[in-house]
Amino acid sequence: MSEAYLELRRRTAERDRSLREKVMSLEEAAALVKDGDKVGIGGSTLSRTPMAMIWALIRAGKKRLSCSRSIMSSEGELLFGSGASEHVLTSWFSQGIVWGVSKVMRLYTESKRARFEEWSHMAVGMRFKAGAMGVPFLPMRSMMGSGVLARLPDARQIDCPFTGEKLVLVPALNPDVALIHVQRCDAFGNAQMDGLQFMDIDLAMAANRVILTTERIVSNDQIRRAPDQTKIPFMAVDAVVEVPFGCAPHECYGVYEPFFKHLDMYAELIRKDPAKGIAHYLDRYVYGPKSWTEYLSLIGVEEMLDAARRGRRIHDD
Amino acid sequence: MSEAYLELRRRTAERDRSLREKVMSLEEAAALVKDGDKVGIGGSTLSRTPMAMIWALIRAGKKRLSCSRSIMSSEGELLFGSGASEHVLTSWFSQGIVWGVSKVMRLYTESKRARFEEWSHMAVGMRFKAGAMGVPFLPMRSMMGSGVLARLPDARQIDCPFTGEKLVLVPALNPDVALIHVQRCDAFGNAQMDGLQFMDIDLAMAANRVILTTERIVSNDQIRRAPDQTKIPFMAVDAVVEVPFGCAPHECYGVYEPFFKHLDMYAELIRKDPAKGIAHYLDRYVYGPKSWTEYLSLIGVEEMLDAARRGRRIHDD
Amino acid sequence: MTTETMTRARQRDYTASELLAVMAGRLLEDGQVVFAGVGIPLLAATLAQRLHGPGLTILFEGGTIGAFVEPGQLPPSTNEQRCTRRANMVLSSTDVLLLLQRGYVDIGFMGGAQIDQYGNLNSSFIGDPENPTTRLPGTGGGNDISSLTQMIVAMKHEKRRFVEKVDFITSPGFIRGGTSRRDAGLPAGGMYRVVTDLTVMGFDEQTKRMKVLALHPGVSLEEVRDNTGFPLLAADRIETTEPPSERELQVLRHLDPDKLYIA
Amino acid sequence: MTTETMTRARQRDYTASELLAVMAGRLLEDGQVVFAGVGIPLLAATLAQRLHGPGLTILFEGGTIGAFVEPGQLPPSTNEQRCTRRANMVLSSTDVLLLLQRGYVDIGFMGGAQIDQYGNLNSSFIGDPENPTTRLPGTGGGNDISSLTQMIVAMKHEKRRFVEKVDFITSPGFIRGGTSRRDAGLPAGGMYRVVTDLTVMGFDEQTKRMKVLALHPGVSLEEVRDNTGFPLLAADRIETTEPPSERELQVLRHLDPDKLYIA
Repeated sequence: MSEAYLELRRRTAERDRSLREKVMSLEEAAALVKDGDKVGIGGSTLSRTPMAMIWALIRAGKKRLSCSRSIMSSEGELLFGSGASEHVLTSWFSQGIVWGVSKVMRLYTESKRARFEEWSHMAVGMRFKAGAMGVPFLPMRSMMGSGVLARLPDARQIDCPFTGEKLVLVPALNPDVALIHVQRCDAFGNAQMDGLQFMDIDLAMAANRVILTTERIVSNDQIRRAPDQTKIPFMAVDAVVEVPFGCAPHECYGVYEPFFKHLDMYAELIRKDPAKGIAHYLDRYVYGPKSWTEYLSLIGVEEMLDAARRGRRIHDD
Repeated sequence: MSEAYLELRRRTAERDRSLREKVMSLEEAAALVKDGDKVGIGGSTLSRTPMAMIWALIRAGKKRLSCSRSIMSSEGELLFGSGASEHVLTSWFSQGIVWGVSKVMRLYTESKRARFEEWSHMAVGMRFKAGAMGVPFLPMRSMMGSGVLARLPDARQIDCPFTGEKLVLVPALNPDVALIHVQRCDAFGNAQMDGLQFMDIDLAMAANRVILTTERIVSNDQIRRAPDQTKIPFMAVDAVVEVPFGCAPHECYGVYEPFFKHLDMYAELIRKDPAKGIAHYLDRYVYGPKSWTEYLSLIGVEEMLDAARRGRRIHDD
Repeated sequence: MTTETMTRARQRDYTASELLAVMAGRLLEDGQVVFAGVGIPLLAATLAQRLHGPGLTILFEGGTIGAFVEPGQLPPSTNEQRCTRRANMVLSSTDVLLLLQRGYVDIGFMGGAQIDQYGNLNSSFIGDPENPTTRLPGTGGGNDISSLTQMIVAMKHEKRRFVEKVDFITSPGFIRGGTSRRDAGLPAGGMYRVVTDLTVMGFDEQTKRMKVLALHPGVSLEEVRDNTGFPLLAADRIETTEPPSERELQVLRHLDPDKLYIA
Repeated sequence: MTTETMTRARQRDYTASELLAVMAGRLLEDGQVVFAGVGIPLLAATLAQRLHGPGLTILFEGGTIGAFVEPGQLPPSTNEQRCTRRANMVLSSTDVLLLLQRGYVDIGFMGGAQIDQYGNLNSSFIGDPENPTTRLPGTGGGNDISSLTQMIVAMKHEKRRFVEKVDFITSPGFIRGGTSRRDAGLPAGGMYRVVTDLTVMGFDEQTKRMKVLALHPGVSLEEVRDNTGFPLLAADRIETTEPPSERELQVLRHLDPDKLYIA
């Protein structure tokens, strides 16, 4: 009756949750992810996407990753296009409204080479939250009467035992691993996030393993001077990787905005021919460079400086 | 079937949630609370207790307030002793472990002049959280097999429809009004809280009305420079009262620590004779002074300075 | 309105998108709490804030309360930092969606790819969902918003978008009309207005079918019906909207100088 | 042990509370995540941190992860700012309790007013709960902690506190023994150790009844049984604990110079 709960606890209990340093390289962190893993991805659309870690997973040749995220953007297309993933669970999947409906998403889902499992945005959030809370489900009041709910065998409708009204119960989602990018954390993994947090805190607590990438590693002393700014505790974190511009070409709140020129170039590339376009992009920007730094060099210093200039002025007034 | 939900929504819909100034006096704010109201109290034990607001409610002669709080301390005794409340819902109720079991709590509950409804600490949190989320209940995994659960007709045990395991469902708690004290907020009620937050955010969102007291009112511009530090949004707030030292003799994180001498004096007073002690204390410190400032003067500048000195050094290293 | 005046009115100096944004923005009232989607809704809500609703509170799905988006700095979705410009609060996306469920939001304000006579929206599949012609990006928060609050939908008026029955209900309107929305478990909210570049529509109180309330200058009921794939009801007295003013167009163009959303 | 050595050992230069704090602190291991209650648990966990567990993570119910409480600045409950001293993270009290449910905590560490042979704790009512002789302060997080993780309980060894059946189960141990805890819906956690000023006890694997594992210096099994209100099991080989060292007492007294908890 309680096997699933005991298994969840076992997986947490066996992690080394002590106060210890866990700084490693992108490649070492990628080795923590196994083929077939359920991978929860932090951020949303173009924001705080753990792009460097996704890039490293694709380069490491991962297969059959089952990926979940509040809203998927181009990182989902790279996962499909590279063959690293054939299944995403999200509420919305396209590069972004300004670029029209993504051609790569359409190519893969319409040809059934990959599956796009659609839940409402709040439902994705409730599933991570249930996972974070250690309960098997949470109740909610949307999705009823829609085609979305009708296509989800994992959700259940009930009559509330207290009020008799109709409710939807969504099951906990506990990814095998969560990938989360933050502005700063210490070597133990105490993560402080500025600005929009999306579902990252619940995702981190729901996952059975957390890989943090960070713009910069700060001292534990700095963390302790503002402990109420810590959003993910060290004991939930299994790897820390310092990757400046780790979300490029997406944004990192307060540090850099999206690299719009690069994103326009990417959109144009896949618009003409999604299959060839994504293959070309992967060759040039993911498989080609020797390192994340070389990838950034390909995007170019001019775009980096421009994105950073825009990113840092968010609260200039 | 959904009357309770529609009623909850109606009460929120009819509040003026526009961006408007709502600064008023303690007395004006007290007038927003009706006899018999369910009152949710922010903070916990000796921390960020909205003492000035409770003091104002007692002075205003409120009756039959049904009060809920994560953990009740001396403010609960003042509510009992003054006759403002005959029912508290909490997980723990005593002045604090260092002063032994509270004599006033014992006097009122053992004589059945007042009721102390005991839920586990997490259950209180889940009840506020369900209220904040707009769902009728939340599931949890404690309280089972205990006498605590056995005495709570409002909680239900179920077999999980997903896993078959036993779970407890606790019902949403939506107080008529929440009293919350913060370090700073603007005139609209955008509240920023430092340090320990207890259950205050869920409580604020669960309540049908929120009265904020604050150490100081800051400009809306200051709030907007760090919008990720806002913990309670203006649209959930119905009154803002500026009350420096508004938690005295309890503490306000980072501003002042508890007034230990005063609390020792209070403990001594009620230890000898709880009925007379609390009556004496109420006369001298609640009914006696003309204003909160005069109340603080009675406690004395020396204790104020000492509490503030201790309070401000929390992250000195 | 004579043919002559109609022709004159159509010789307009604004695009269909601009007309849509202006007309949609007018539907919002000062002091309301509006949950706005990206694109025209974000733009129209910001326009309303600048023109007649300084106390209009805009919520974005990414987790923003009370933002004032900067002219020329429109975000590419509701999840980027531009959405938090001069915001009163930034919170998690789950928490901002829960405000809908808790009842804090007056109006949900969205665009739509396909809508039917009961206001159901489809942004998931064109064709058979099991074998779609086009896989669309999906619900995002659309389903949550339309399930939990009063809705204003802003979209281009085209026959292929206004269909008798959507291929898939992504975001429920009144479902099959009558009490079917409530019966499905959605006692709160529902469609309030659909605004297009031709008309402003509401819904019949009983049948919950779409109904023309007002026409934009120079537009006839016939033209609206010609561009709609189902029989439209019409109010007994159909109003004519005021054309976009100089000021409205000026502020709108100032907000979106790159024509990101008003192309 | 002869009567003579026993007498010598009892001529100790530490109080019962100090002995309890030292013995309790020794049960914690470096690297563990410990959810500590106020009083002796808070003190003993901080002592362990300073003596042998620099990587011991202490959680407090008020919402603190990884605190290092300052000597002489002990908090009056786990909800004051003193609890957050040099903490790694401060979070809501609901969220810190949820860490227990999610399985992040190795040990729950509490005091107790009354305990029975199955490790059930009572901190709610002395006498009939409907008509109590004494209304105690209640569960606080105690019920959640004992329901969701492995427990160490530290308390004074007195007959009135160690009773056959508690007047009220505030915080469940093994309930009625055997599989009754699991059957009640609590598959995880359970009583691990009860440490007193006389002894360290565990629980029988099958019956889940309390069992003496070790005696403090100069204490006999008979003395423990005399101070216990129910038949105690005893391990086949009962260990004798090392007396508190100079260093342990020195650090302990440095932590609580005002004898707030070690009076």
